[in-house]
Amino acid sequence: MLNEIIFLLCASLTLAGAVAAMMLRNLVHCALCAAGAFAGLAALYLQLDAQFVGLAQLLIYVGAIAILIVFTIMLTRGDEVRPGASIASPLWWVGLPVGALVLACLVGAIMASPSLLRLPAGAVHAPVRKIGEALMNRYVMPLQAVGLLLTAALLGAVAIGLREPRDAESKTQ
Amino acid sequence: MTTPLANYLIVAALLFSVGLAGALARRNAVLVLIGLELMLNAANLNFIAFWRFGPHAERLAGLMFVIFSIAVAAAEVAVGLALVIAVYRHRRTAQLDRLDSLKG
Amino acid sequence: MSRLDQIFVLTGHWLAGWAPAALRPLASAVLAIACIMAVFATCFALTTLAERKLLGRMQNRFGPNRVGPCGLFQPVADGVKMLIKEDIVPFSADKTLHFLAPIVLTVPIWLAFAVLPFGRNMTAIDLDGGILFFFAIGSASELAVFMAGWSSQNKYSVVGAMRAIAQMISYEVPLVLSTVPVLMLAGSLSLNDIVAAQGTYAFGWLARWNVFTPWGLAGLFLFLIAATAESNRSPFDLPEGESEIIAGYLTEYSGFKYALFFLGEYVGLFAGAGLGVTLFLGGWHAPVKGLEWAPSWLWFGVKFAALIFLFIWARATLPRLRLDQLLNFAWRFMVPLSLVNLLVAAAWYWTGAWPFGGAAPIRWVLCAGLFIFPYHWLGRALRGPLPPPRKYSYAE
Amino acid sequence: MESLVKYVWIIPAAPLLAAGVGALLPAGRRRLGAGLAIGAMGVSFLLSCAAFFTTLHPGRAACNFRWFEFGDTAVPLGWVLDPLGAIMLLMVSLVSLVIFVYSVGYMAKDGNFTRFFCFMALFAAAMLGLVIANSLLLFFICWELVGLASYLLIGFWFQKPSAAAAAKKAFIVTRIGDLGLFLGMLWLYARTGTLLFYDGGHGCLEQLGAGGLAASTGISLLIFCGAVGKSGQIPLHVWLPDAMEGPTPVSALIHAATMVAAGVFLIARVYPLMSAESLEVVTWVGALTAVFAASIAVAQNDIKRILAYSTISQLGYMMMGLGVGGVAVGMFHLITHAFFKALLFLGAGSVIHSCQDEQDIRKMGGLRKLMPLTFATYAVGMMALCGVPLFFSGFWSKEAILDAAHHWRVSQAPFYLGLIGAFLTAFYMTRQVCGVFFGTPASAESGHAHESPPVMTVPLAILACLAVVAGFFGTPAWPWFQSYLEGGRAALDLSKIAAAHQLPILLLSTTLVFAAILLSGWIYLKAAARTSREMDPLEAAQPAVFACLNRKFFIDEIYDATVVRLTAVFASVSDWLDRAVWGGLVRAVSWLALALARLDRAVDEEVVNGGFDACTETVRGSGEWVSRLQNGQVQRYLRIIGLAFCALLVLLLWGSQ
Repeated sequence: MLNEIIFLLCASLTLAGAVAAMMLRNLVHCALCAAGAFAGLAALYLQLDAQFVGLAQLLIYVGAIAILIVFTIMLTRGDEVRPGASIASPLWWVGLPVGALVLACLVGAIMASPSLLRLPAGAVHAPVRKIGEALMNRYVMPLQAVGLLLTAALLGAVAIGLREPRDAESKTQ
Repeated sequence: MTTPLANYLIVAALLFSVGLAGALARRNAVLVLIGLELMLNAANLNFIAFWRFGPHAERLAGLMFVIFSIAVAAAEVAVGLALVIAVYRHRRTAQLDRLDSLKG
Repeated sequence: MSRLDQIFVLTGHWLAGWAPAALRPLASAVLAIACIMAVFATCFALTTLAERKLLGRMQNRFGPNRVGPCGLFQPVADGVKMLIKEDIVPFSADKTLHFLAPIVLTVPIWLAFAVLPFGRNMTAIDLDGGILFFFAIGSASELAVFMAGWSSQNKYSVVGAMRAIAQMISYEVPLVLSTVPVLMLAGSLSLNDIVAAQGTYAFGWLARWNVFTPWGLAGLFLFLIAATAESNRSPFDLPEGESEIIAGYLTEYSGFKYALFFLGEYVGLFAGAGLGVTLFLGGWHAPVKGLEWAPSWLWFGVKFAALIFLFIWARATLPRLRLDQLLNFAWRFMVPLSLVNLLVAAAWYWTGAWPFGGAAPIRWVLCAGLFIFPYHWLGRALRGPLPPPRKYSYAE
Repeated sequence: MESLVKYVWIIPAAPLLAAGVGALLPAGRRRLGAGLAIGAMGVSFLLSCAAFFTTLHPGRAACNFRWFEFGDTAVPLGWVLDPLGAIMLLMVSLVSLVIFVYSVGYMAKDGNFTRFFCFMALFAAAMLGLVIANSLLLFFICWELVGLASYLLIGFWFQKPSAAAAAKKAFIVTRIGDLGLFLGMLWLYARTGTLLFYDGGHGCLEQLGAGGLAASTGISLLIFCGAVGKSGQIPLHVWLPDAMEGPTPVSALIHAATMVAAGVFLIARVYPLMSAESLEVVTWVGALTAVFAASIAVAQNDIKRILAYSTISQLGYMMMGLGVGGVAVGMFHLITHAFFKALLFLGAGSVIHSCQDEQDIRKMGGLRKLMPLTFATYAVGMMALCGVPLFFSGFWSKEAILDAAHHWRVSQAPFYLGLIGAFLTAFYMTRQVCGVFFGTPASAESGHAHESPPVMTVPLAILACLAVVAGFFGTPAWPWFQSYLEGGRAALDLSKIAAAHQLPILLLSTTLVFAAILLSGWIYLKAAARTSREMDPLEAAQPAVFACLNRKFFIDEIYDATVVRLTAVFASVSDWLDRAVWGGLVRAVSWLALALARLDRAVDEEVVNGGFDACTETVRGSGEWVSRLQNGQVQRYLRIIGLAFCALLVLLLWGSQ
């Protein structure tokens, strides 16, 4: 009973945050609502006994990605709401049916799935130590690859974000 | 509300659809990116749910997938947002429908 | 276990015993929350007073000494003043966010105390990934700062918020990295385990606190610097630098909301100090053998107070940094140095397996050297070339 | 010996490396260039000494390796260390080293000093490689490298047209002989299946034990062609006097240590291949060359040309020695000749150097007092060449040849030819010495001559010592050299000199030599006061003969009139054939091809291009249509992906049922 109430709370927080993030006019509000959705997801993970992942989700999505998004919005002047300007893309009315269609397909697939009858397999314990051991043994190659990827992404982001010197010169003239 | 697993899966499906619809309907590149993130998170929620309700929870496969997925998403967002900023610097706009030139 | 040591634990059990059996976990949780909030709110009040008095002493003047004996009721007076002030919300402000920001800032910071062990058996939630929880919760404060600054729709506020976020993001990296050696050597993310790992004695008398190792000492200082920056305290208080941007993201706040921000700032500092005590100073353990008779929470409190004093002292001593200096310091000095510290810890762990006698001094010198040389080089690189001699064009 | 043989390759490799590095040096690095070459040569010399001492114990060691293979055929190369090679190594490296040092003084004022030492080092490297070669193929490679280096060095002063022509002549003439060598090599390979000399019983020289080679006369004569070209035997001797156009150290190197010795060494190396018939040919060619060149030398006036003809003549002696007496006899004369001929050339260089590049002996004179050291060493070389008895090496080596010729069963004629040659040799050398060193200076240049610097005279002194000492290793009383080459042990036995069959020949040749010296001295000392415009006494006596000799029996003119003319005629006939017949044929073919091409073009443009154009139009049209999908609106892509996802899901879930 308690579990279900918590689930309902978290799920509605997540979905409400997501819907608001996609619908609000002000981009900053959107980003903050998205952060709320991410936090709700983290709560869902925690409720699913995935403590490490939940905390990591909180740390990365709320602590880093949301902040990055906010920064980008500020840098691209997305926070200035121009009255009368459309926030939707030109063919936005096509997007909604596509989303609805995908939802219908997904729900249909979920409902048709035989795995729905599964029940939670008792108490699942995933201590950090076990996750660490798995990362260092079985998943060590993906871990290295992810490290490399993150380094590359860091360098790439810096390289893209750097102002080109030629650009800067033409600005000063 | 049929079974617990279905609840999570349907929440994930809803999240995915909302993300997709938003990514399709909004003009701003940053918001499209947020929509993509929501879709990614929906997938992550699926992984966690299947891990929790799966028969081999002690193998941690679903958890691991999500951990790597989060790391990859962080990289993706960093690069994606850097691209948005770079494009904005060039074109003075982050509206996707105005960024349809296929030549630099 | 002496009664005195466990007095809070036993009292808590006794009090929760009054509740019906079904609600007993909830009752003990509420009790813990109430205790923590009460204790640290009091701490907050006392610290503001202590800080002002200490600052006064250090600046060769008296601190507040008008209200009550020795000015002891000054915080009460301040609190009353704050509460009865008019709550002004700017006309163009984003009302919702302006309202939410102090809440979003304060709540997670209080949550962070949930995993700190204040004494033997005195942890509200013994989380498996306690330190991860601590940092995950703490990351919400950046969003809160942004909300506060942006919702005020004031240029100074936005600039202050952006400064604060840049600073907090930058210093979060060395903050986390400086804790990694501890986790690595303790082999756990749980703060209880980390404290337990520091509970034995070397040479039969000296506690094995992490601070008594080269990497621990370096790590403590890295941690303290990063924690100071995280909590936007002097000398890293540019986001609120009143001579430049009025009060930064706090400019448009007044009354109770301002008090909440003020509270959040101090409580965040307490959380940082508590984590520092736990990670590096042995938590609630006594420093030398033979002092265990004193209750564990008292040891925690003493160390905690010492760290708070250190923060106040730094505030009184050091001048404010410039923004570029601040960021350079984070990325070009703190981050590399904390990575080096990781290596030093690895070396310490590795040399711990040396079988021969007399290895301990060699180990110490080796690890200290491993840290000191990069420290020297990075420091010199950070300083850069000296500026040219100043030219006075009109003075002569 | 087994341990050392692995490192023998360093002996040629060191100067080769020096040459390679020297080629890259800027022209200004004179000291470095010379030091590099001399240092490398010193290394080679020391290693050669080591190699020589290991061969004092009789034996032979070869080191072969596979160079490359095509199909089933592997081409092995290798090097060998045996007494024959070791003594050559010692001689070549020593003489080269001395000449290198001498060159530092002689070439001091030349602008291309560095390049000179680079070429010299290459020359020495090629010769050393040739000496250690254990494969006729490697031998041939080095042989050609020697030819190349000689071409470069003879034409070193290529600004002079005569030098360029001489270099070309040397290259082409020796190439005629090389053709024979190459054919012989191929024939040998066809017969024996290997070009290795020694290969543990399978080498081409070792297969002869079982009955000999059927075609060895043909093969050996072809190989001898190469030796004729390289060693300047009749009729391919014409390049050698012209090679005097190079700097004098080059002449010394060519005439003493390296190039011309290569031919003699080749015959010595493949001696087991030589049949009795071909040895007869070798003998006759050698004997004729000896007399022929000596007689020309009598009437020459250029100090270096006289020496050049003397070299040809002495090479004839060596060939004769190989033919009548075997390897030891010929090689002994080769070694002794190397020392005193190097000495004579370097001495002549010293003279030329101090007389401002004057080479005509008629314009010299009286240098005995001005250049005492040069005179003394030159006199030693001259007496060694003449064969003055007992104390000079040339005497002993020439005696060995004459003795062997006397006992030749086929004919006594070579013996008498040899005697005539000895007489002529003594005569022209005395004539030269009288003209250069005695009398009074005949020109201003020779009057102001001065002694050369020590860097030139010290090598002269070293060579003079060697020219004396080398002879004692092969006297009849102590035939160490012969036994060394044949793997025996020599004993000192003074009585052998006085043995009945030796003594008359000894006395006869001694008498002839002294008679020639006295006669020549009498003629030319009397005429030493003459000026350069006066005629030679011999010319006054026999103008026709002298002119004939002076013009080298008109050999060059004969070649010009016959071979060269014939070649020119043949070339013009070929030219006409080429233009008229083949050219016409080719033009006809080209017309045909052009017509076909026109036809092809028509087909191409109308049929193929038309078809392709239609195809590409279609492709482009469809491409344009498809590209409308990709318009840069990323959200459109996402939309399509979403729809495709739905379709896939539907297909996967319900399509299979």
